[in-house]
Amino acid sequence: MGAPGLAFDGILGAALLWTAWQAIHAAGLFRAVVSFMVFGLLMALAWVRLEAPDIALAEAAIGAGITGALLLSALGRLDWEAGRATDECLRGRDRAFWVPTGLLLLAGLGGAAWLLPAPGLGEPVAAELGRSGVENPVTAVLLNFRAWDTLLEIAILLLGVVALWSLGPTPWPSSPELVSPALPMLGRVLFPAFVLVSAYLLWRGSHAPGGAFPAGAVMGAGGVLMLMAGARPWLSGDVHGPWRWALALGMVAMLGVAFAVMTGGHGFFEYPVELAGRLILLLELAAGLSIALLLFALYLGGEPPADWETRRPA
Amino acid sequence: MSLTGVIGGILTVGGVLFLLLGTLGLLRFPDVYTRLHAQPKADNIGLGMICLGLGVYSGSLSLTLKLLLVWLLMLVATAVGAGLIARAALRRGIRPWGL
Amino acid sequence: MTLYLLLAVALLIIGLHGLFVCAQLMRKILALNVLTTAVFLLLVVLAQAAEVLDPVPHAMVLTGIVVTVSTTAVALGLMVRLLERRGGPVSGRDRDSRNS
Amino acid sequence: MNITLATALVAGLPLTAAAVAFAHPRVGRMAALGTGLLLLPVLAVLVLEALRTGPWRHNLGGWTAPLGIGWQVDALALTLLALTTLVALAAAVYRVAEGRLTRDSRYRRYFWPLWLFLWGGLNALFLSADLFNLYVILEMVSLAAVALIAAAGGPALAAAWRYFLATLLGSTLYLLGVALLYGQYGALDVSLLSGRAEEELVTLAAAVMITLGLLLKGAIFPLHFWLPPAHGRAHAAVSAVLSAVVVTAAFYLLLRLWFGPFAGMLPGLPAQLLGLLGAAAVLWGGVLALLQRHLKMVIAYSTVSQLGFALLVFPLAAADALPDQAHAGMLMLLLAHGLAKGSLFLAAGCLAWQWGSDHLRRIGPPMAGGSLPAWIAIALAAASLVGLPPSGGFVAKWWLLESALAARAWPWAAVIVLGTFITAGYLWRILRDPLRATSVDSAVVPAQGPPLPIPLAMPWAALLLALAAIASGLFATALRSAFAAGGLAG
Repeated sequence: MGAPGLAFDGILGAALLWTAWQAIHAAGLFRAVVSFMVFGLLMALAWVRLEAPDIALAEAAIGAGITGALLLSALGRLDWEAGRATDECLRGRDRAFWVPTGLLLLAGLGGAAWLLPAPGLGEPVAAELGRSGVENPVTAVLLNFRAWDTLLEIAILLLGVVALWSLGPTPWPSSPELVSPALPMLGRVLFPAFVLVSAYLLWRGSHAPGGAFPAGAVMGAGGVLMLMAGARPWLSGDVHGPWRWALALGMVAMLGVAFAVMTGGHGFFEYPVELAGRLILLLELAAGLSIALLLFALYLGGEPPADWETRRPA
Repeated sequence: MSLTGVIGGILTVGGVLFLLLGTLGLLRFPDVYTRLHAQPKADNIGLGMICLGLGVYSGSLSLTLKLLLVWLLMLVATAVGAGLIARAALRRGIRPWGL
Repeated sequence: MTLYLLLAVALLIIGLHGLFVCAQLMRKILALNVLTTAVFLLLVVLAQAAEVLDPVPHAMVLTGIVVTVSTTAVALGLMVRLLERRGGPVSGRDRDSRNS
Repeated sequence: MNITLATALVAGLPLTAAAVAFAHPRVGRMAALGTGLLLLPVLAVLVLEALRTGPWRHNLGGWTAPLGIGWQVDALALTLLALTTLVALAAAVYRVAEGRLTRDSRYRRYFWPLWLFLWGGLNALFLSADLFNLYVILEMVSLAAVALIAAAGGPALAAAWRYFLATLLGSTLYLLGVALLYGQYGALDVSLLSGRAEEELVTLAAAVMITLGLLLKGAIFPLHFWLPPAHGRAHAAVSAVLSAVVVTAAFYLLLRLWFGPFAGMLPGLPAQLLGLLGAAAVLWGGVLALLQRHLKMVIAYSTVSQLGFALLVFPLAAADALPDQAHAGMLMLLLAHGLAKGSLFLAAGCLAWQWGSDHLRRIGPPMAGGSLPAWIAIALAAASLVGLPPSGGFVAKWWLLESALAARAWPWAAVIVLGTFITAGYLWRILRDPLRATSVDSAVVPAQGPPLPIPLAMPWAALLLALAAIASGLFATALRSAFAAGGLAG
């Protein structure tokens, strides 16, 4: 690593601490949210430094991108007066409690974590990688060794959409007032790029950092950008529309494959070795598509109307 | 050190200098419009030089093309972003410095 | 290595402190997110500390990030509805952002 | 039926039904009822297999422990799966019947997918033996539970928010503990960790974090602050499942961990501390239940109190006198409490519909206008909750008491007896006013008009659960041997 690397890590760590602190204690919610988004972007750098490029991709697209968009759109909907009633943090209160507690935690947890031998599972994963159907170990863990986790994770995304939609209708207009003709242009120009990058990430996933989650996140972020640029969302809350199936696609496909392999005398989620690669690619396609739609649906913040046209302000 | 290494290094360091100047402008200029005058432009040049420098340093054509694609996307995004900020500021009635 | 370990614990404390001390609902959500990120950081540091780079924590953190975005979205939706109920009709713009 | 398929269906069926119910809201009702009816025979197959061959393990995807995720099927898991299915099915029947009384279309569209996600999450939770997989499932259960609470609208939103913050903090603390364990032992599987865990600093820190997180999620004293408003304000069918199973799930994980990887550290201070928390919960929750004015709030505080009894298993089992008896008593308690609590909430929901409020003084007399089945359900469930023979509650407390007496643990025995008296006190309060009023006119505060008619399926769902709570006591000996066959201590 060397001295330059260490200096870089030091600066990065200090910046992370500063932005995290600002995200919670900065004056004004807008500053807090922007600090948090910067925190997310810097975290992506930290993941790269820790040799986790897969997470860096996901963090940049989801942690900073989608979460940031979600936070800003929630902020736009907040009534300022309602927010102000309980505005700033209770500064300086309970310092007698928090300073010693913080130091104690820092020493205790830091010490405990320092003592960890961290045996890790790198070797067993490497040993079984040949039978997993893919070459990228992270994809092998996500979609083969621990595929049940991934199924539940996509289920949670779908559940999040259901929960959010059950709370009420989507606010409209969902995009800020247009201040520039350049933004719709940007949306039009960039959307093909978003599709291309997603496809590229999906294809890369089998042998290098990438895969369904970053790909879906990039695609979903593209959709959010289109919405911000004033595009009409085509995702409708229509009970009979095909969109609900498209949203559920990833979860249904994973459940389908998990049960389908059982017909061949295998266990739940036990892919036949010769088919594993193709099955994983199939699942990645379904999951990536549905993750993109689900993240977009989360951004809508509520149940979309059955027909957008009727809601459109003249 | 090879020739590509030297050229790549020079380009990258030059790019960083441009970024530094842009950031200096961001910190020192009095209002949002003058800051927009300084930062995006300097950043675009700086990032372009860094991308080009890294591409030359790597000696791989495909990597250079990818880096240039990154630069191109950033150009579009920065231009639109700067325009949006300026328009939003105007609409909110923030008057340019000195007027 | 050690640096990132300390960073994880420090972020953990910042998150916990913010969660308990801040009264504003939005800040509680941000604090929880910082807290979760700190735990993810600890996991990834452990992955790097292992002799062979360990992909399992990487997969776990990827899963965790997706789960967190889902819970954050629902928390934000719930918060907006709660504040609408408390504070009457929504006026739209956040005056706060105008000043900063 | 193929055992592997049956196990997979337990977790996979509700999730599939959830996706279908989301995509096609019209079939939501059928999906939920169908899931329940299909799960009953599937569970029967699993129980028979467990009786025949004892507990077993299924490796998902064919990958063994450190690499893959495992499912553990034993007495503890099967008991809680059966409880979940019974309560969720009865509550679904109640909710279907209740649906005829309401018009809220959004609630109708999204209720069943959320319900099925909660159900699937709970089933997956009771099967899973992998700590990180459990984290994902815990998040799923919390998310579904929060959305279901918030669906009641109004003040339930604030309750849902508090619950959400508490449960998210709980999950994060849990994950922190899991990360420490993984860093120490390089494994996430519970049984693998049980073999590897030693008594040292890091494991202790992990145990503290995980326990704190789970105490928060399980609303165990003194971290119970979020439970009563959340369970009291949600719709009755939702409260039934939340109180009967969802808090039990957090407690279940405490059991798995403290009698698994952390078993070496349990005797001594940790066991006594957990027992003290249990005793405090029994007394404090009971006293607060005595002070409530609303029927559903009494029942909600009673959950805090009753789970305290179950916590006594830690000191009693660690005392080494009759550990199996303590375990059996705790298991029986979870089962009987879940059934009775589900029944109480459903019956309370019926009465609230009929009288327009669940304020104790506004509920009319049993004989008025068809509220008799609901009252019978309340009486039977109360009998089991207090511990009158021959109900399941009686057997549970008797076994716990036996093990306390055998261990000469007088304070714990005193807590059990005292807690039973307090339980009798607040349940008597529920019954007192309506019993005194013999007709609508003499109700303490006259309600507006006669009670509304409700579909009969609503009180009957409550009644069936109450009967099941009583019946679990009648078959105590059979259950005891079944627990033993299913590998009692996990």
